[in-house]
Amino acid sequence: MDLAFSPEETAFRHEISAWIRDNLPAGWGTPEFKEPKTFEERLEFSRAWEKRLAEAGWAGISWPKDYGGRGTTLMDQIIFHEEMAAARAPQIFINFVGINLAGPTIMAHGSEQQKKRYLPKILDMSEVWCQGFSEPNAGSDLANVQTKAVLDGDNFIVNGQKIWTSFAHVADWCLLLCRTDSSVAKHKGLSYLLVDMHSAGIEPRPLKQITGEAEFDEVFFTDVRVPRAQLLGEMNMGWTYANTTLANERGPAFLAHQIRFRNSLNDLFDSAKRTMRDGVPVAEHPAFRDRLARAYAEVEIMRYIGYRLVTSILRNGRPGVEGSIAKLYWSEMVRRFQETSIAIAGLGGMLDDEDGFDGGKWNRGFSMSFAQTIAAGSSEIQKNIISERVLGMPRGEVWAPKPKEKV
Amino acid sequence: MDLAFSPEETAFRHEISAWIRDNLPAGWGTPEFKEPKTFEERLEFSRAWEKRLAEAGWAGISWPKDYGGRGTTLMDQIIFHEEMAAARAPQIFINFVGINLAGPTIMAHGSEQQKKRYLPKILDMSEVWCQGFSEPNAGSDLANVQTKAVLDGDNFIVNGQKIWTSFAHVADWCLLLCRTDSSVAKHKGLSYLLVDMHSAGIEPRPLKQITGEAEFDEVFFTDVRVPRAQLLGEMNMGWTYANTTLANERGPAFLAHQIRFRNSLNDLFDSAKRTMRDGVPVAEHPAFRDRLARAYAEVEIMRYIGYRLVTSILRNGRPGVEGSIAKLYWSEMVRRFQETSIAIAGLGGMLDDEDGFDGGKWNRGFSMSFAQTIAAGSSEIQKNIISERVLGMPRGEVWAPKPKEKV
Amino acid sequence: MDFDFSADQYGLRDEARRFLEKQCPVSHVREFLDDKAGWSRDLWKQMADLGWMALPFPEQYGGLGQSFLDLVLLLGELGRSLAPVPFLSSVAMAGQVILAHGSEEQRARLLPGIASGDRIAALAVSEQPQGFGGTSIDMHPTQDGDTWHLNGEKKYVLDAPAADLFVVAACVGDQNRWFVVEEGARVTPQTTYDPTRGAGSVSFDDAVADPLEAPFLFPGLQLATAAVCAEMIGAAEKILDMTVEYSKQREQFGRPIGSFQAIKHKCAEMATELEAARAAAYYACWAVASGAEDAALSSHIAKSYCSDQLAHLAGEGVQGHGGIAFTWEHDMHLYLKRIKTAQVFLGDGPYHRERIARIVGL
Amino acid sequence: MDFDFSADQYGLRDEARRFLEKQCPVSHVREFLDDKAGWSRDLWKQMADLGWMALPFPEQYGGLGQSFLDLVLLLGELGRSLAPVPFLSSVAMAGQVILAHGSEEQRARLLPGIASGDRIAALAVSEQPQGFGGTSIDMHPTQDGDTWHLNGEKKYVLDAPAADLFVVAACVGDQNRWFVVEEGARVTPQTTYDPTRGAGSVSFDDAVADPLEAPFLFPGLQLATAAVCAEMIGAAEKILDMTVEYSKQREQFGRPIGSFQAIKHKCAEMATELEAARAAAYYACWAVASGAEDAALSSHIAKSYCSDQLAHLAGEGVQGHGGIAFTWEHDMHLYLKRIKTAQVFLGDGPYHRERIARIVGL
Repeated sequence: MDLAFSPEETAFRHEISAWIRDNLPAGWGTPEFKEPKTFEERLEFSRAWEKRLAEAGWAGISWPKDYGGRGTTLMDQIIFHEEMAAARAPQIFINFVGINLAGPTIMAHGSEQQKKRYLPKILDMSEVWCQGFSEPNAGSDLANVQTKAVLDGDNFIVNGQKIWTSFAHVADWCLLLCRTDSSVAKHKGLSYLLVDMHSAGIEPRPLKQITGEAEFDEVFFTDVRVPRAQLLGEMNMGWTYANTTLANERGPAFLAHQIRFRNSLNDLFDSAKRTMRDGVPVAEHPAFRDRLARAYAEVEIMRYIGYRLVTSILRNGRPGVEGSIAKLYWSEMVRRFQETSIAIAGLGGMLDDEDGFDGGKWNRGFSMSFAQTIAAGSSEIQKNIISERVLGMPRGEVWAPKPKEKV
Repeated sequence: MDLAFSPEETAFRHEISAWIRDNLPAGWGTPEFKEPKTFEERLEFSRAWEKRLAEAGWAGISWPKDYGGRGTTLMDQIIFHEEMAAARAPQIFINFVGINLAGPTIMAHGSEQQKKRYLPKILDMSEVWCQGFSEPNAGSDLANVQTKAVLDGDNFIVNGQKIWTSFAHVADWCLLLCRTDSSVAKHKGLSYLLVDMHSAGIEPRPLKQITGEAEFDEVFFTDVRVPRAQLLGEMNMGWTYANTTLANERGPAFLAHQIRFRNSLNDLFDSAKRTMRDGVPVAEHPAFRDRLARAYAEVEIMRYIGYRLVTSILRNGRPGVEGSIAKLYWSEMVRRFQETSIAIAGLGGMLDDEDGFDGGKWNRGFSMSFAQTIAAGSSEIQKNIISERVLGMPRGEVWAPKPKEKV
Repeated sequence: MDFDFSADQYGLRDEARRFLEKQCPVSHVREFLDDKAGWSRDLWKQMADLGWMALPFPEQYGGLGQSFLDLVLLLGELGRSLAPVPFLSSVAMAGQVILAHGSEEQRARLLPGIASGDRIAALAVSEQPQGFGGTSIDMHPTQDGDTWHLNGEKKYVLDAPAADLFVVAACVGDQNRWFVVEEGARVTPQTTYDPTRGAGSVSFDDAVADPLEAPFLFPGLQLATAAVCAEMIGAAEKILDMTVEYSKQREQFGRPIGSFQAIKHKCAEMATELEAARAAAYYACWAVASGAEDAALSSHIAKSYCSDQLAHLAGEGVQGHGGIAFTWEHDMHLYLKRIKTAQVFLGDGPYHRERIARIVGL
Repeated sequence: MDFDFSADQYGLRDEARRFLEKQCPVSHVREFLDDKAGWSRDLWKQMADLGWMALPFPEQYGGLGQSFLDLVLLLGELGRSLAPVPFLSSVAMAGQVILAHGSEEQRARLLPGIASGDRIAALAVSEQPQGFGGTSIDMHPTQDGDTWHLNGEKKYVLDAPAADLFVVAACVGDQNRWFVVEEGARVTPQTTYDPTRGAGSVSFDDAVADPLEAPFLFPGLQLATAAVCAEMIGAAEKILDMTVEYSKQREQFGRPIGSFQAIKHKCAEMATELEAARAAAYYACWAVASGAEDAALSSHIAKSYCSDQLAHLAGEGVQGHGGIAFTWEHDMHLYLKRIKTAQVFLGDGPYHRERIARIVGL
């Protein structure tokens, strides 16, 4: 057990931190900086920023050089995330799916030809990805995906509907989970297709969410032709591959999430120090002080849990089922954190946007926090997985994937 | 809606409060009073006190005069409980089962002959009752009772084992739930027998519990003969009648429980005021003040819930399924309350008995609090009942009694 | 001992529910979501025709001579339907404060307009995002002969954009009391987190302010607090109903999700929180309406419990719905925001528990 | 980055588990339940033969030259088996304080006996039921030439009945520091809530006290705190194991209760609390052992989380077992009492969170 960083890692840390300092978007972090407001503004802003990162070679630090990556270590990747967060640099946004979900899945299961074709274009920002997982009737029961892909000569013909697809209307490609065999148990008939989002028959529609904004799309597929060569890996192995995607969502990015929350926590502490209640700052008020300290402890523990996940990947080559424990921990933690933050907004939380406390950011954070315990496997699903796969308790219910399907 | 008491009720309140003041055991409530310590001492003490109450006619206030009661109202009964608690008089102990469980069940389902035979002797303390419900394999699944009663001429022959039976080794009678038909669905083959505890073949054994004391017994029945006339009500109606017993456990006695907790809360407040932490009394310390106020609110809300239960009984003649909500509320509240109390004992809670904080009473309270969420229908069982019977959600599980069996 | 509503009161509730389901479906509520100052004047007029605003006021002030208790279930129905009208503010809060604290002259002057629905009153108390009542009120009226003037700004004033007159908490010496401002208040409508209702800041620049006769915030503030709780109960009941109903319809893994214990037990816990909140809110309503000894205590108990437990219930309602509750089209988020806003309005949980602690001598 | 134990460390854990399952079944633990001053000298001797007490001490003091980190999993096994020996007190708390704070002479004098198991040391800090550290320490030694004397009483001293020498926190000027009392301490064994371990009060009547060289409570107190957390993890793991195992065996309604979501989700939540507690405890152990910058902070984080979350876990374990856990014969209550006692020992949750708040500048 040694949590210290090596001299090489520390040198890399200095290199990346200097680069970030010198390359942040002009004015970023100053009070004068005009933050992008609408989703479209955020897209445009993040495209420029992520392009700059990509050009400097920071997009795929731990990806092999053959696929356009830097070819160094997972630790360097983590250090990059840490320094980005420490500098409060703009978060990876438009390229998030490509780098964190689609890329690693293609790397794990794609053919050499597919890796060479797709991975470099993720890293150089020439192609944006989205992911087609959830459907209206495949939420908790993800294996119930109904979007059909039927082979017709050298093409699949795809029909169906996806929901909660980020970036669908700007993406070039979609990592699409669809049904290729309806005659077998539902999780056994799924495949992954790499779908050109510019194909005829694809219609993304913005989905207005709880905050009034539309960060997600619904996507309708009508007789979309997808060349057979766009099948990822083997036919009907989609469920297994999907677990890779989900596991990656809980891998190194976990520590990036952690630092993001630490930044939010620091912002909340600042608000708590300058907001008065009963003659003392809220940070010192009995109603909040213990609660804020508890939030700090919980966010730090998320870091420790992240280190254990990383160690497990370094030792075993992949994250284990404990990823579900980590997901449950942090998503429930986020809910508590956002409950605390909106409580600190107090009556200010009655108002929103420019009229709100801290510009309504805690309102948005509170509203969005429900996504954490619902999306990417709800807390109920995680508890099923933990009880059955980690603790070996009897199924008795049909909610979670069967233990024997475990990957 | 009117929660005020009538002049007659207020007059009764004065009468009972004066009587209690004049009749408390000598020295009770003074620092010199030597409280009974062992279970046997408590039995002896309570027998004398409850006898005095009985002789004064306070034992069955709302029971009909024909059965030895005072024949007045449920409200008078409640006022009696309130004044007993307000005076911190010794709680009903040895006669608890007779007055609160066996008596009302016999009153509801017994023959006229049975009522005349048993009820007056409960009230005049000449016969003590216990109750035989739980078995090692019939806990949450109470309908799984395996103790068998087989008709042999004019007698039932009883064989089996009960657990968690209070007062079994001093009781004269047992309200026994047993199986009289094994050929039907398990809850359809149960009957209630009134069993003479002095019969041959009954062996109570003290069951040492979490506190190291033995407040309960296991009871073994071996070829016990019970005259057929001791069947309560109809054959195979035991499950329905048992619900009466359980409902009574959550009826008027609910308000007595509430006041008992208010007394405990006051004791806890006293401790919190005289124990210092960081230079201030614990009652004013940020770590505890909000928590104590919350406990106060929760205990008061239990009173309001009790009033709603009583109103429901007064309007409809019986408590409704909302009794399960009340049970869940108060048992979980007790758990939180005892968590708070042991927290206030602090390091003092490391020690117990004479060496403990407040003589170890909060340790015992904490240990015993788990009984609340487990006994008389665990919290899990209550949630099944609430979701299925109150909210009408689909069964899907076999845990709770079927909705159609509802009484 | 009768801790339940009368047949007449339940009758009014049923009538109100039928009326609101017809006249105020959520589609009607949604017409006003994007309008900071918008509210349903149509619905208001119909409610006035039904006599709802007149209900709790004595006949000599144009009322129907019923009591505050007759409002309780009606407020619940307005919460359940998210009705975009200033009933809570005007009738159940400001109107009740005037009734409880006003002189005969003040009542006769102010209440008939409120009881007819022609004038709308709002309650203005807070100035800061944190803290409530007591020393958090820092508006000090100035006296000029018999005339008082107010200066400064009140914030987080519910229904301010709809209001014609304001009942304002201000501090004279070391005593907070109520003032009525009929003219000269400048309202800035603001974007609300709960988009179904309006709120804003109200500033006074030497506005003439008429002090209500009884020189305390209590019992008026207790009545207003109990009224907020009563409204919250209706919204919370609807959340539970929606969640149970959805769980019966929504199938995953080939079964209604309401057949899974994870969902069933969540709903059972919500039902238990709701029943406790109901008992607390109704008890407080009775206690403040009848001037019971524990009126103040019970209003703090009710609001502290409703604030924190019903907010918890609302969150569980969202979780019970899953992703669908996260869409703007689904109504769940409107209820979530309604409850979250009510949670902090007129004092949050910690505020009310501190009051409890003081009253019980901790 | 390697946040896991080594193969050797896991090897020692496995060996310890096998040894303790054989030599310290619960039936052995139960032999001492009714004896205030009792503990297993037999087991202690066998552990000494295995070299466990020598493990974390440098060779020049009779140790095996391993580190505090090598103790972590071993402490867990002692927690898991409820071993009735003063290992935590003597080796992982008092011994580590002497190692961290003592002068060369003090170490050479005191540690060999501790490392061999011949002498048993205990840590004496608290004097009051509430509050911890800081101003709660009100014992002020007097100085007479080069000799210090202690007067007064320390309470809640774990393993006091077994101890030969005491490492005592006392206050000089405005600084708390450690003193060693080898003779003249008067121990009163007391009835403990957790009957598997001894505790008592220790009073001093002009007892000669040797001040450890480094004049602060830290880092010694952090080491002791991290050690308590490490031991709690083992007990909590056992609770989860027992609960899962019982749920698979126990049938109600014709099915193992572990097939019901109510029980499965309870166990999943316990597993999640346990993993977070483990991460926090192990991180703190690493940080204090290696003198990391966030050593103090991480020990407060670990103890605050372990205190409150593992106590919650223990309660859920009881609930998961139902009535059987309520019997004296079943072992569950011993674990519950172990965790509840550890919850308040060396500072409860609120104490450690207040320390966090101060360190992070709230």
